[in-house]
Amino acid sequence: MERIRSFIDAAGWPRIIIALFLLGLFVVAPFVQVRLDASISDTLVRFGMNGVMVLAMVPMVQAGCGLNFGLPLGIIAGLLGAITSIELELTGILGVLVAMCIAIPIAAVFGWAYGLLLNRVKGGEMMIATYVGFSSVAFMCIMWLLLPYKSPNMVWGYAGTGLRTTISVDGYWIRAISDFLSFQQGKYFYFPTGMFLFLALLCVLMWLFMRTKTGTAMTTVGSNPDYARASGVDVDRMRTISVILSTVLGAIGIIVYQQSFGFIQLYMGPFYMAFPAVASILIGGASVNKATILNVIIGTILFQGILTMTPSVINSIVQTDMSEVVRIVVSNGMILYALTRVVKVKSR
Amino acid sequence: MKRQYVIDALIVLALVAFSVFLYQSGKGYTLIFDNRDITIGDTSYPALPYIRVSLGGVSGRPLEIMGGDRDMMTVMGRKHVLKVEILSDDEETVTATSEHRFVIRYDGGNLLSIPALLSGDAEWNRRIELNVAPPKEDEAPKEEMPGTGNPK
Amino acid sequence: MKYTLREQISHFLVQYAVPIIFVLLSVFAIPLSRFSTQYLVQEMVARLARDSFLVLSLLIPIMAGMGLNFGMVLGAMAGEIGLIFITDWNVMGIQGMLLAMIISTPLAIFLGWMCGVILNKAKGREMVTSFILGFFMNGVYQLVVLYGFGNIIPIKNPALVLSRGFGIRNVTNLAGIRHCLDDLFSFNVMGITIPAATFLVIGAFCLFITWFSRTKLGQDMRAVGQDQEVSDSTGIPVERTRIISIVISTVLACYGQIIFLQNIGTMNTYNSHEQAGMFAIASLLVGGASVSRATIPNVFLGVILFHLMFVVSPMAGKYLIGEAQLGEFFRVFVSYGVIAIALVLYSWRRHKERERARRSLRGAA
Amino acid sequence: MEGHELLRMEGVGKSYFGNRVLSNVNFTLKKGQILGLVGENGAGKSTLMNILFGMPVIQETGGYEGKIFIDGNEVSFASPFEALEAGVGMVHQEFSLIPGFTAAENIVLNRESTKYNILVEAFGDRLKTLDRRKIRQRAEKAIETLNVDLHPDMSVSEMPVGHKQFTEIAREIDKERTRLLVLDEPTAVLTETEAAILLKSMKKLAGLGISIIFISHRLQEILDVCDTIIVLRDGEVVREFEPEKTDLMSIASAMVGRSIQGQSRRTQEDADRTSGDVVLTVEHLWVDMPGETVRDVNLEIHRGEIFGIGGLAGQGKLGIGNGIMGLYASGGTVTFDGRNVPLNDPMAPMSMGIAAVSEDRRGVGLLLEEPISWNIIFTTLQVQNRYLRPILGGLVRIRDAAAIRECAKHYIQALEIKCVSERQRVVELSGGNQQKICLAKAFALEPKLLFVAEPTRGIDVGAKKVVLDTLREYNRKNGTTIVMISSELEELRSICDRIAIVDEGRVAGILPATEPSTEFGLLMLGKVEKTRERVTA
Repeated sequence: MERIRSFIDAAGWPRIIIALFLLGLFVVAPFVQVRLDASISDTLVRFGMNGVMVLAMVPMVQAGCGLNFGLPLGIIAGLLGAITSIELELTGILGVLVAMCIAIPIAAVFGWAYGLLLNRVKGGEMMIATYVGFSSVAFMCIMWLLLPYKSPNMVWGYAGTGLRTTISVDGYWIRAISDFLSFQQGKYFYFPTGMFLFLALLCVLMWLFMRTKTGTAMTTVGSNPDYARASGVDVDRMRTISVILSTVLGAIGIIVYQQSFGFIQLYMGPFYMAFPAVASILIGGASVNKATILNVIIGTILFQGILTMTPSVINSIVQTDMSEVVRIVVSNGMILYALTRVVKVKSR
Repeated sequence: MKRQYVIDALIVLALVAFSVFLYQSGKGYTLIFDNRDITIGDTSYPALPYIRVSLGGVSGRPLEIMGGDRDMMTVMGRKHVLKVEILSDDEETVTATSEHRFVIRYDGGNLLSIPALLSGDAEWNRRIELNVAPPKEDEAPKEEMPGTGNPK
Repeated sequence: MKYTLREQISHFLVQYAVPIIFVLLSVFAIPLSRFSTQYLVQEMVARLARDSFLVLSLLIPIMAGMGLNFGMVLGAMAGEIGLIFITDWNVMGIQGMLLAMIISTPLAIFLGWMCGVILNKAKGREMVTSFILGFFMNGVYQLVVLYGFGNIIPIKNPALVLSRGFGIRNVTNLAGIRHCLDDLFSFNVMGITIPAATFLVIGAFCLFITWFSRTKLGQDMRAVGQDQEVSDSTGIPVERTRIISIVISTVLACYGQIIFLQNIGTMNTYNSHEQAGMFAIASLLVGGASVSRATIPNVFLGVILFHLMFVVSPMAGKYLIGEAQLGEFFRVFVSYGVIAIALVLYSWRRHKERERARRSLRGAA
Repeated sequence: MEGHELLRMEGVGKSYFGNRVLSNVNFTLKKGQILGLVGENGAGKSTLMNILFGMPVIQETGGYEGKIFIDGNEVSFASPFEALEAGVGMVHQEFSLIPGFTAAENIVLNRESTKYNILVEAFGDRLKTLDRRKIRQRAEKAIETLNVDLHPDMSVSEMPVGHKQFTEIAREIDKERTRLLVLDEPTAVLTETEAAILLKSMKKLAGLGISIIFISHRLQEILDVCDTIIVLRDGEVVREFEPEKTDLMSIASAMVGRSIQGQSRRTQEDADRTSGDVVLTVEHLWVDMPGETVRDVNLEIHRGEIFGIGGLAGQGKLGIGNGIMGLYASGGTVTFDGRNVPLNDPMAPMSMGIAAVSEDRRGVGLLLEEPISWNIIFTTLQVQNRYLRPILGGLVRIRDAAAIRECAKHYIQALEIKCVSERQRVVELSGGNQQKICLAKAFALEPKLLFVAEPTRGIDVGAKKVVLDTLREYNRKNGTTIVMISSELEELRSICDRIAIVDEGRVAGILPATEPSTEFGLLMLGKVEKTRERVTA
């Protein structure tokens, strides 16, 4: 009994409810003619697609900058990389790599500026991050219209200028990463091995980074900035590095997402993209100032699992698509829960 | 403290009463003014050639109805004074005017037969189902977060 | 303490940076848009009547030091539920509007109380919490309106309900109460229609706020807003006072949304409230308010400047670059950008003030 | 009226978690009298006042012993509000004022005069409108009683410190019930003229029949206004004086002359130690540390000695260490081993071999949520790049978990840190063990010079001895120079070779630890002749 209670205390009710809910969905699925193999495959694909963007949350949380609601900034860098790669007519894995190579420096510059800004507004990071994200997306809406891209696959046919809202990567680098060593089991089960390998690679790199001198310092800055300063760590620099890292991962994340999804969504597409990522890592057990790679993996599977299962299972049960509502309530409820549960340990 | 609770309760009661009043006086009804031949029980009433009906107090244009026609009007509240003017054929002169007080029945008697009314039949208003065509279909909100769209 | 003229000017420029930028923007964009003065004045009058009440509802939580109440969307939701009911019952005119206000009041009070309790658990991060709470309650609102209405809560009017038999349509027609307050008595001045009744309500509300700030409760709110610990030590019930401020704001936002929608005449059932929150906050900030300080003139100035830009920019964009879409995006960008800039300035200033306070502890060196 | 007994304490005592801080305090205070309460930091003054004022911290830690009588009736306040109800007013050292309000608004805070309006019937008394005229009148009356020059419409945020103090006292006066006023170091922030005005006001208030308990470090003030003076030391009333029959010297010696118990004792061997050459020179150091401003400090510290820095709280002794370590903005010249130490850069002194143990253990000293091992090695890892191992063929270096564990285990054993394992989180440890981890963190750097600030604050007696012994042993074994900063004079005297006393941001004097404690006491109280510097806001 005691052990159960301490487990519940540690995990928190919302997480347990979400996990049980997902479990329930999987149990019910076969009874309402929802194919389990297809559902699991779907969940896995979505996990791979979103994993990198969730991973992007880790550095900033660890450095005490809070949840990165400003992820759209990184995503924009990724979008710029992706459309440039298509403009250059690159295909296959080369296209993806070039997209990333273009996106990463842009993201680094964005992240650096964004980091400088966040260092001046300590304590109010999350709200400002949200609106920096929103306004950068809105600003890019103007840019998508004006940027001189020419590829007929991307611009509006009738005007000849201005990028389209949705750009297909089919024929360029659709599933370029996913299909590496991937396999199909039966009709419904598809396993994107390449995407998992890529995600695993990034997770390992992150794991290693967190164990270097810089990574250790970053975690310490998040844990107690005064201690870190007294130990000779440049707090602002660590925070900036964490923001750059998060932004770069956001850029890589969206490219991974697009190659699997098959489309690049411009304009208001990236607008709310930070929220599922934030919710995922919180569901995985992270708090506003502590996150691990395990949190990323568990959280993404749980959250994406629910997003996959609710439309199919709930639809079959009540003949209504309630997935949208479930998504809003689960993701924002989780963020709300985390925000109201911050226990600051510091004495002052 | 006690006193405050009593006063609060009174205010709530007053608001409830006021709400009832607002509901009663503000509820809109769609009335159909019918100027057709009608048979109620054994008696038949012929349609009038041309009338103009207006509801006292409610702003809005009066309805002018030819014989054998009907027209609709939306009104607020249940108590009304119905003014019927019988017009001559040349649509110029009013030949007769009558005013009738009436209260819309709770079941919403919405079909008002003017010929029956003018002849003094008690069952001059009845309830019929209106077939209001619903507006063009629009769907529930579309998915807003592209991050959660179907992967294929 | 005396300031030199130079210091005063620079202080003024910093304080009113956002409104000044907007004035300059308008001066530049109005001629480009080719709108007539008459049209613009009429638009501004209409929008002032429509939006002021919503923006005014933000003032009280700012007084209580809780920042911009992003949770005002909860009030807007309550108002919309009231409007759905009166539309279903077909209660029309000013009666309908008043009835909608009365029936949504208890709901708004409840939501406001809930919001207040949650914000008390997240002291110091009220804004981001109320912001997320708005999203969260949007989900709950959808659950109720999209699945509850017509299922659990009976809705008779088929024009309201989706064809599947339950759930309210995306657009709710409010023809019954359209302009009912605006047209209660309005008059023309040089061809411009002035909805006098709405302005009377807004005026009364301004008086209420002024009066309220002179009550004991208002004084307590200002005290709590400035220093919670000191207030607590003198026996002011801090948490309760904060909850009350949010409840008042939520209820007022609910009325504001009803006034707003009676002017518009149709309601986007599922996103009217979200826009209400964003536009109200952006307007207030454009008027020169900050997260910690906002006055009634800020509200009116803000509504005018923000909406001037809003009306003018698509056309200006069209004539300038031949792309109306560009202006649309521009105004979206400005709405979010303004909030971002105001938040940054506020945080930055607070950071600096904290530093200065720290330095003042140092004696003469 | 005179002579009526207002407050009596009988055998009042208090211990926190078995740690005795106050025992058997007895005194009587008559109506209209001023009682001076003096004692070193930690002598029990604030605990005594907390008991009197019914602060929740007392109840939460098991209440107090003894009895308190007001007007001959026994009282026991469960909260400050009950104390206020009974007429006890207190003015704290930290101002409890609303910055954006005027003096008048602050004076009547939460006791505003109000007017009725009809909405009160529905929504309760809080909707009464404020009666600004009456509020102003009340404020003016209170200010007049105090007899100070304070404008009721002045905003607190624009006031000089002295006016803030007056505003707070005026608030207490405005409370009609107030019969007993506790003033906790009210003159510490005042200029000399302001202080003089305040003392005059106090006498006037006493004349009106209000009794006052006056806590101050400025003994001359105490002598000037008090009717009785009580000296607290180690939680006991050691002496009760009447001002006419005493002088500064006897009060000072009563304050600091302490018997040593449970602490390390000096041995003959200690006394015979000779120190080496100068290792650290500090010239004209100023440090901008809030509440501990250092103005102009000059020091020479010898190789291998244990150097003590003492002084009352707020005089700047803590600022010296923190300033040299680069934690607060500072200036001046610091030379270590013949090399100039760059200021305002925490990395610089550490890379030169200077380490520090912070006085703010939980705030700066520890990572409470992280394991013991991490706490111990982090600084060393950052400063000296140790505990890292290369991977991927030396491309990057990551934490060497094994070496870290080894190191942590070593210190856990060496310092007898009581814990489950080196992976335990620090927040779960007791204060004494946390302090040992702070020491281990500093030792891990293998410093040549070590600053230790308030090493025994907030830990129990047994642990104090262990900590002091550890320091002494470390000094003897490794020859490390130690600069120990502490408010407890006897603690300094027990292990240091020489002790500097800091007063108002300057070194008041440096004496060998063998000098009698009264000498140090006089230095601390600023009694050595000098002109007091004006503090203006």
